[in-house]
Amino acid sequence: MTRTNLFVDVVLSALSIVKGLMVTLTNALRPRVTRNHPFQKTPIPEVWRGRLVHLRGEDGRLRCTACLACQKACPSHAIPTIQGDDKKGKEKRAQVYVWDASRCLFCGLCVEACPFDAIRLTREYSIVGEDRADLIFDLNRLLGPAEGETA
Amino acid sequence: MTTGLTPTEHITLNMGPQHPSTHGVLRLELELEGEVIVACRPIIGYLHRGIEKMAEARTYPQVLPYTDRLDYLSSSSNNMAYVQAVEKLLGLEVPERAKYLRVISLELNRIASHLVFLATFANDLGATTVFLYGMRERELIMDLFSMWAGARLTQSWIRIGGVGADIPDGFVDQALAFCRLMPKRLDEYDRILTGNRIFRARTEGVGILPPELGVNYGASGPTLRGSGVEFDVRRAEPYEVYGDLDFEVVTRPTCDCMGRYLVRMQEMRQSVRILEQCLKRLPEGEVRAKVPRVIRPPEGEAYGRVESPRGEFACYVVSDGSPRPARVRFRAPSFYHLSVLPRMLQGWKVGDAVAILGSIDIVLGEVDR
Amino acid sequence: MNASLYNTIGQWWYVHGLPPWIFEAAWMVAMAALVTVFVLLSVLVLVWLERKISADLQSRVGPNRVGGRFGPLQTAADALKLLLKEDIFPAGADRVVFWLAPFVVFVPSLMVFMVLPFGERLAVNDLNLGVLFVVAVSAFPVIGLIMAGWGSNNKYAVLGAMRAAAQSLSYEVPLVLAMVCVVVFAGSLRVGDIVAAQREGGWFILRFPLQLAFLLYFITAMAEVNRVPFDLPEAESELVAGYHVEYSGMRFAFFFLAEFAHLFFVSAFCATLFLGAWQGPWLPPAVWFLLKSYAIVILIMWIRWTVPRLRIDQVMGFSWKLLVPLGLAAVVLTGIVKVW
Amino acid sequence: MIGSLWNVIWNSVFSGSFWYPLAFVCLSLGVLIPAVLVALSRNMVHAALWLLPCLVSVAGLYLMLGAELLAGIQILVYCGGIVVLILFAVMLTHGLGDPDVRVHNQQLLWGVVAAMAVAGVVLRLLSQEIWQSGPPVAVSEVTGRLADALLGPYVLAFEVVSVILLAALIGSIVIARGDAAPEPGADDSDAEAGE
Repeated sequence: MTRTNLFVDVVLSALSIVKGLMVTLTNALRPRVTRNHPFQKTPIPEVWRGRLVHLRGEDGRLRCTACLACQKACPSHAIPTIQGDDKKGKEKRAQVYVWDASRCLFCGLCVEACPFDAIRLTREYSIVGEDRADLIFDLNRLLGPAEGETA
Repeated sequence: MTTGLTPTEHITLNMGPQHPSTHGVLRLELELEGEVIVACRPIIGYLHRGIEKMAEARTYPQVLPYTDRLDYLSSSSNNMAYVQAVEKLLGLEVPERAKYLRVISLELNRIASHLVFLATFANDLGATTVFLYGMRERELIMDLFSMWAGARLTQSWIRIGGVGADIPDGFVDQALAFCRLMPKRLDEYDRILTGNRIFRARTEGVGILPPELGVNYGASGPTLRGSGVEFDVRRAEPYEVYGDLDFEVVTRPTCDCMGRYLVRMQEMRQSVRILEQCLKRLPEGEVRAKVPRVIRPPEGEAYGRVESPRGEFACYVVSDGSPRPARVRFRAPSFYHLSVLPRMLQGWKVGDAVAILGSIDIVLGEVDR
Repeated sequence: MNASLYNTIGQWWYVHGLPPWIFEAAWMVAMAALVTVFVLLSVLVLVWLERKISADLQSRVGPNRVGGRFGPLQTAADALKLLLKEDIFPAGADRVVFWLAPFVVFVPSLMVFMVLPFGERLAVNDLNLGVLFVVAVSAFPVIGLIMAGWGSNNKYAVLGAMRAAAQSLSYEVPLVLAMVCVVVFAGSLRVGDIVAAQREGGWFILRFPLQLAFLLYFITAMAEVNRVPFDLPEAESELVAGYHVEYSGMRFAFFFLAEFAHLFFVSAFCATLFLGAWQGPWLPPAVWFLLKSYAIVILIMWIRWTVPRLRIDQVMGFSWKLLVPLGLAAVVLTGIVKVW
Repeated sequence: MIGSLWNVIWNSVFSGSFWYPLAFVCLSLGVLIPAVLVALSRNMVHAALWLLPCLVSVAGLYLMLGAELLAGIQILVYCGGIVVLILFAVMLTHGLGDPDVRVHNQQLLWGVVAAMAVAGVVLRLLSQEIWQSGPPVAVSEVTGRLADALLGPYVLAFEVVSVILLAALIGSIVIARGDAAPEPGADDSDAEAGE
């Protein structure tokens, strides 16, 4: 900046700041984008990868057959334990199933691996607990709605 | 002050690991003379999770979600680099539609990442309002990702063989609407920030990175292009459909913070251009190639490189024929930018340190891995 | 009204044969209490206003829960929180200096309110040398900032304190020069006279060379209250919080109070010097005065939430290379116009 | 006896005339005690901070003498300028901010002797002066007369002081420039001269 255009520079600087002020003003006149969280729910898309649920078939029984495909697919061992009952074949159903939300990456690989479409990640994103044990879900807490009901 | 007449005290200032402007958990040991930086030592490793080692104990598909956690601001490019390497090992051909969707995902992520850069850079320089604007526009991209992938940040949606799922109805329209909105918002940023005299005074001529120095230190991406070196992996070694797309590789010759900033701002416009082309040309078809349930690539090694928002992000995978990779190594651009940082900081003031650190746009997730 | 009240009560007191100095002392205490209450209430409003304005400019909502839809009690709740928080002395701090600093900052920022004219003869004490008093008292908080920075035994705080010292020294010069222009025009250092001079010949901002003085005053005032683009002493992204980085609870509240009190004062003083203080049609004088003051406050906030921050050497250079010469030119110009 | 003393006290309390001497004593102590502490403080920053009450008390004495302008200038220049600069210099200069640094030199004896000598001369001069109190002068008049005096009979002295300050200003810039680029500190030495 040479001496000769010092004045010009000062004027241009002031103008640039005024321009900025106009931008903030126009934004002040735009509608707000904030969502007023607990009172105003954010729409969560259907495909959201949130809490894991177990689906039930038309007969109301679990679809999961404890085939361990999800356990093998899980990259972070968030599904440490799966046990089925003793019945053989298609009648076999999960008896024990543990999902550790504190380890889960929510990558959806388990859902992809499941050959029976028995588990799903849901739109529920608020998975909180007062201690770590609260984040370990057993089958009772993983039960989703039966077929036909909405999630 | 700097003369021999009055010896001033050298202060060692620990900037970080808890500091508003270190963008994560970085510690910079600054040696100060008054406010002038005499020496700087970046200390890293606060976010080390051993992802490369963990990958050796995971199957090929299982590694993928971990790559999200490297450069968490643009998980797509991490996924892409890894997936590219694995697909090279497998010799897998990806359906055309998947390729386009991948580019859409990559470019959306690039804009999102550059918006975070803009936001934090402005915030570092004291323009808090632009921070909010950047985050506001980024939210639109997050909405797009969550309706497609069901996740905002760690999508892992570029999968081996294609993408996780096809885009839902309405995605194209919403994305096109975003493409129409974004240039207007970019003009707004230009008015409030780029043209602002104070902003220019803070960035022009500050934090010079000479092109040779940048190349020698392995810098890449906008950081290097801000120094006038025209190097972009998308152009140098086109992957997916980048070869067919019409876009410019933006460079700036000024080598300063302003140059790096402008490159990113222009790149966002280019990304919008790429997005529009992809959305309009999107072919019909499958989005995922047939991939065996257990992936056992033949013995060998492969190198996948992509242009992440930060620079050349690459992944080197060695296979020993088992379902688990023998070795996975990530080349994180931020790491190289961080290693050249001490050279760029010397002689500048604390306030500039913040600007320079912001202008190289590092993400500690990929530095520490 | 102020003066007549003083006379009425004073006469009553004297007639009843009580020592007049007790009345004087009681009057002083009462006025001090009045000023303090006014300032505290103003700060509550200002903080709320700042949050609302910043939210508006940033497409956000801002406080919207405590006390109703627009969150008017948010600052009161925050103040209560600050009062209840633990008072921490950092290890290795210079305890006495650390302890004293908030008061050294806070008290002068209250004292200056003494000369503000809220209406005709409605100032706590319209001193003969009101403008000089303001300038002199405003010089104190800097020392408090240095004490805070040095006493905290924290490098960020020391850096913030050094910046504060350098900055406020540099900006005091053009500030004083801008005030000198006004004083030359009014021909008096008394605030009441300055206001009276504006009644006769129109607001000072409308008189020829004083626009320059107004600009100077406005810019330096922003620097004096450490607002962006001059918020270097507490630049969050660089120095975390600058000189008050180690303060918590009550003591932090004092810095906070002082900052906003000072913000209100410079705006109100700007209104006094250039915008005709309490003068205006229809509305009561005090309302006019507050309206003008808040207009300036909002302008400062608007700028604050728009522009980035300068670097310390640029801040210094701006003052010494541009504002001081401009100030000198303004003084000379004012002198010429005045003599003609 | 006690009754009459009580009367005297009550009368002075009633009329408020005890305020003046009381204020004088307080302000004098306010000058003297911090001044001693400035000299005796082991910590440089504390010493500089003790200057503050000392200088403010001096301003208070000015006020008692009806010299409001001088009091204002005293606070503005000394408290707002000089003390800040001293603090600034202490914090910037190597090691001085450290409480462990020795701030006293070895020549205590000579220092005491010199102080005594100065005190002797001052006391002698003071005792020779015949003190008289004139009528209090209106403040605005004082300001105006000060201005007249500075631009009238004392204009030469005033200008000479200006030239000295200008020289100091230029000198400080020259020193500060040295071989490196000017820095914030350099600007501060200007501030002193500027005020």
